[in-house]
Amino acid sequence: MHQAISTVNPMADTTIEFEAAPDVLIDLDRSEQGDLRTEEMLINMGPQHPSTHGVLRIVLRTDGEMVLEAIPHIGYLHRCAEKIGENLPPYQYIPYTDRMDYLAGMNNNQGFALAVEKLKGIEVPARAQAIRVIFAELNRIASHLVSLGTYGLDMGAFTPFLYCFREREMILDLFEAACGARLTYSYLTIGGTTQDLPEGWVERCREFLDYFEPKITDYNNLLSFNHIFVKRTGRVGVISLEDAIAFGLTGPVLRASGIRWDLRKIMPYDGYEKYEFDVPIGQAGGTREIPHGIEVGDCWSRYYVRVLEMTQSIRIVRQAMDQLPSGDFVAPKVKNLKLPDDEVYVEVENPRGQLGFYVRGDGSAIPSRVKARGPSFCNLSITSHICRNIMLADVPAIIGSIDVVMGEVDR
Amino acid sequence: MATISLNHYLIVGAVLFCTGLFTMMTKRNAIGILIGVELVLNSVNVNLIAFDRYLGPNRMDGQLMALFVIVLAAAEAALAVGICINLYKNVATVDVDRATSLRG
Amino acid sequence: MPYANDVNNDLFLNRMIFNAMANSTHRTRAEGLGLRDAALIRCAQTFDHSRRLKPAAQGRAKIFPALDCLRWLNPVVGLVCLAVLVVWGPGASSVAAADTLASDVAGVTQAVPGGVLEALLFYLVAGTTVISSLGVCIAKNIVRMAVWLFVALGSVALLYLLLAANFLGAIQLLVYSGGTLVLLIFGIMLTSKSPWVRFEPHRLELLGAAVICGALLVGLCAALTGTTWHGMEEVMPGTSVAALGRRLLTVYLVPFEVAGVLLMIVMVGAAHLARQEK
Amino acid sequence: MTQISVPWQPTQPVRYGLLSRPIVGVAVFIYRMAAPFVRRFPGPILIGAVVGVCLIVWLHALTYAYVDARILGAASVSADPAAAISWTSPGTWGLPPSTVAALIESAGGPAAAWSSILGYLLWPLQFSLTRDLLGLGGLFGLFNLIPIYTIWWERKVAGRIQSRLGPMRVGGWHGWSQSVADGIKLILKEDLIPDGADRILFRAAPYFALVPAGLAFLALPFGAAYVFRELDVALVFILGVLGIEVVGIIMAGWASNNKWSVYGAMREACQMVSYEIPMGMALLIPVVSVGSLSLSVIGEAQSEGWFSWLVFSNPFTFVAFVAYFIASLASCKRAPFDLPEAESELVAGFHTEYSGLRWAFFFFAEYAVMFIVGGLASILFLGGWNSPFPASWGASWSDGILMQGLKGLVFNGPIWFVAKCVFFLYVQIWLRWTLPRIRIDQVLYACVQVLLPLTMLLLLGNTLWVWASMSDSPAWAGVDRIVTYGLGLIGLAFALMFPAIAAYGFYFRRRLVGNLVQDAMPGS
Repeated sequence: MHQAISTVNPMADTTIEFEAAPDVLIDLDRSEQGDLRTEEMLINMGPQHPSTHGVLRIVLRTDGEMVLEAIPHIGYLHRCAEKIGENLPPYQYIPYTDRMDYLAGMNNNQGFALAVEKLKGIEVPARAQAIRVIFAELNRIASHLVSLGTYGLDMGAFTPFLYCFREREMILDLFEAACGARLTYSYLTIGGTTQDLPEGWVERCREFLDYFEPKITDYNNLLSFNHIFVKRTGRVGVISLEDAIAFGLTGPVLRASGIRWDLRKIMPYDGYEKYEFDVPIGQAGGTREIPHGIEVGDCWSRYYVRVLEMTQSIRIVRQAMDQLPSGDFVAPKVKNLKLPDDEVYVEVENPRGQLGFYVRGDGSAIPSRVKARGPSFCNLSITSHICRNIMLADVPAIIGSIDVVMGEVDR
Repeated sequence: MATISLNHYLIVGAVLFCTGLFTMMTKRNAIGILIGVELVLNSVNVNLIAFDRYLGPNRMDGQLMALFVIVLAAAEAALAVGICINLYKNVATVDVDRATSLRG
Repeated sequence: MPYANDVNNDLFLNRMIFNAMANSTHRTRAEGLGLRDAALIRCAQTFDHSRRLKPAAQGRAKIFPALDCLRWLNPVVGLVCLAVLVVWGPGASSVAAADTLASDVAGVTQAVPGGVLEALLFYLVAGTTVISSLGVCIAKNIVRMAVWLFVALGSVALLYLLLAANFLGAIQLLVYSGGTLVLLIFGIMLTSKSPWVRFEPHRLELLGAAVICGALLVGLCAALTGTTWHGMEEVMPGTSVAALGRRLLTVYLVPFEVAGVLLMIVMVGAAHLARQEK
Repeated sequence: MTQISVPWQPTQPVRYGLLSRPIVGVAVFIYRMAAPFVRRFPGPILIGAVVGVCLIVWLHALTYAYVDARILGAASVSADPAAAISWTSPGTWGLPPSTVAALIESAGGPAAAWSSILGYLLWPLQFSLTRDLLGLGGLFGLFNLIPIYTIWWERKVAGRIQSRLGPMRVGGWHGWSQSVADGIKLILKEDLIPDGADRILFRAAPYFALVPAGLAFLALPFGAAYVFRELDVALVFILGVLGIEVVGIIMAGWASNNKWSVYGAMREACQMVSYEIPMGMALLIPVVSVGSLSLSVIGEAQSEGWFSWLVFSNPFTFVAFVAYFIASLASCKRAPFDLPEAESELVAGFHTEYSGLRWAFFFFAEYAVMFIVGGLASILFLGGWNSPFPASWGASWSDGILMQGLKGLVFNGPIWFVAKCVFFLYVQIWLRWTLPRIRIDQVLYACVQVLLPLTMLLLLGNTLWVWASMSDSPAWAGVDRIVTYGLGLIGLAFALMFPAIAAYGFYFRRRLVGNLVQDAMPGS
């Protein structure tokens, strides 16, 4: 079962040795002998529970306040999203991608559109690419805002939630101005976008960014550097880099474990190579920026990577708006709706990690196979590995810091 | 009947004592026995304070004794609960009849 | 990518059975159940989503529909009853003041203690004490026992107030009801396997205990009523806390210090007993 | 037609009886009558109601004292205020009206001319029974009003903190009757008991939590002459009564037959038992300074204005105040110590299975206890019902009864006590909507390893300080004076900080929230 795999970290250019993920089904009995033999309880956390972010169900085996193990159960929101993709032409499937990760619809649209464009060889105009980047990054901010707010909620701080949602509403206003929808946009479509930016949108967006940038400092003062919050999330649910790679974690959860792995840098798409931005990673505490009691890969690091990513997203949006080229917002429509007899797999950097779409055409207009690789699903897989011998109150902290969207996990 | 005398309080104390004794005799749960002990201690306290009120003018001896009894009862309960938890840890029950490992 | 979390229910069931076997052999043996039975019970407990809910007022509402809306009166009644007890309980301690006032106006006013009201209060409180202590020894469920004990302790505190020992009454509430009892309940929660654990004593045991205790009670009451207490007629005024404290720190200084040392020892001992074995 | 199987039995809807409709009807009628006025004159009504209630109770109390002094002829009443601070002296059945009139006449003064009328007017007030029933009625009303309006206020404050408005609709003016409407809703809601619950304990538990909170009001003085029952051990009584509230919560958690509820109950038991000790230790510090367990005496000992308040007495009391406040947050399970009902961990903790009125009882208890711990803090540390002004401004027993009423209202009456309690309520609400929740091991760490040793040291230090002050050394008296004034000035700076911050926030609100918020706010 245990095999040594070595991989090369392309950014740091170092070799990391790690073992494959330990099979959680093997070591069944982890209760330590000689413990205070109080009643062990099996307790259902979810599917209806305030802090399981939807319909995740976790069965906890607890001994008093200690959680001995946690087994996630999924599938309560399964809607056959992939099977539907095998019965619809790609243009009609775009709205279904919105409903997978419903907090980051733009990024999902983008991923599927890129896959189909690659399959059909469509060239996307430069303006459409820039608009896509703007909306993907704005949606990343919106999604991180939800994550931040609900994470505060999980920790018992109610107020940051409403602040985050106030700002998110403004982003949704911008989205609504552009495409008319506030949650399921279907705006980024195959070949570009469904419509051009409305007049004055860029100015409104700039105004918003000017307003929003100092707000991040507010969140930091209110929540991130709050002593109680740091105590609650620091050194809790530490994911080592080896584990993170072995479990296939991606996105902020992976970067918090200390590796600069971001598809926007490594395999740029939609012209991300044109913009300057940093990839924040988790850092150990004790420095001027990071408070004491923080380890690489703990809940606080995951949370804070998201905060830092919002700043980077603002940078990208500003650059993209500065360099916004004129021209078409969508590639000219192709007459031939048939998909070639070929297969593609395209991954993009979602707010939660790498979202991959595998599309195989068979010569008809309808793909014969659509498969999504959801970052939430893969990130969730580490839950039972790190939720061992922790306090009950740490379970919401860990689940919240992994930031799953059950719509994408269950699909 | 309209005047409440010392005997009224003493009878209440006696009832408390006997019910406490009954509880100690019949319950096999260690904590149940502890509850019986608490009842008995309370009966003693009622007696002490009644004597203090009716018999010991301005001496407060009864009240102070009762105060010490309360302190000791709290200490005893803390210790006994600790012992019960230990018993549960070792023999997985708080049934006192099963804690026989020290029997010769 | 490991599909580790994609555990289906069959696997989960097996796993739970295994868990039950591994963790709870002592429990199953004690309950006389097979391992698989125990595991299935635990599974049923875990998967019991459909916990049925019943309206509490349903049965009653059919008979007395008008009564149902009077539910809001319950706290009023409870609060007033308890308030009455507490209000006139400490009132007895101010007998001295009332007595001087009464003598000033030529004995027209009448102090409450010694009167009908005090007798009424005494019978109320003593009745509660007796009923709740009987409840303790009759109750089979250990949690019910603790609740009855709580009522008994509270009514004993009221008895203290009636006896003009205000400080002792308050201490009884603070230490006994608030501290010791919570400790007991804590012990119950830590040691009982389920809220409904019962250890049934034998019938003969019950009978024997009842006979012994009944005989003792009768004997005690006979002895009490037969005794002449000296100084029985005079009712002393309530003592002040300051006097109590002064006496505690002068005459009773040595016992006071010894009690302090004892508490220290008990604290260390209890911590030692309950500590986690490493 | 296929039969759809449901896992629960279909239940008949509960039909509410003959009486509930009139009750709701009367409530709605009163509401309709009151709403337009409240909408039109909200401010004056609010201020007038508070002042009026305070004036009424204060005059009530003074009248009792007057009756006792004049009619029952107890000379000690007028000589020693501390001896007469109970506004009911128990154990009196009263005199006939003719005797009362004769006594008033013999006492002389302007009242003699009205002796026959006054005799009949004052006659009912001599009954301890009458006084107690009046007092109980008043306290019961207070006990209802405090939670209702604290909940409304909490929602308003939470709204403002979170850049929203809070309740705005019900009743018109800032949703003033939102909590009343919620109360009516909760009374009419279906009362569910889970199938496997211990029905008796489940139904009894809310009362075990509610009644102690109500009992604590019996011994809580609102003013020098306004305490329902003057107890010489009032502090221990209130602490003990608050301590038994936990039993109700444990019962609720245990009887619900829900694992989350059991968790809540366990946490509550753990937290309460451990935090009662530092709380009691911190409360012993002012007791040592004053030398009494009676709250009235402790309050009266701080009547000399700002610098006589016990919190500024010495450095130990200053820190003890903070320690007490933290421990009191834990003991009334407010954030950041709200673990027993932590909604993100234990669905709703011990009241997961409760609904309707029983659920409301827990909240009544919680908010009443918030008021009581705030009241204890203000009596024991912050001068109770005394204003920060010098004592000479306040009411003295040599003044006439009306003057006493007026001065007592403005300078050292219940209005100051209520204002201080409201301040503490506000701080508790403010903390709740600002701080995250801490973990149970951190809760216990903070108690056992920080607060407990700290309060022990403070108790020792304060005792030594008091002991040193008992010697008549002028040097020490100077040190004492300097320390007191220094701490008083620090406290003054803190006290002025609040309005300063509020003013800053008010004047720079546009800049603070940013340029976009203005358009997004409703009503703009």
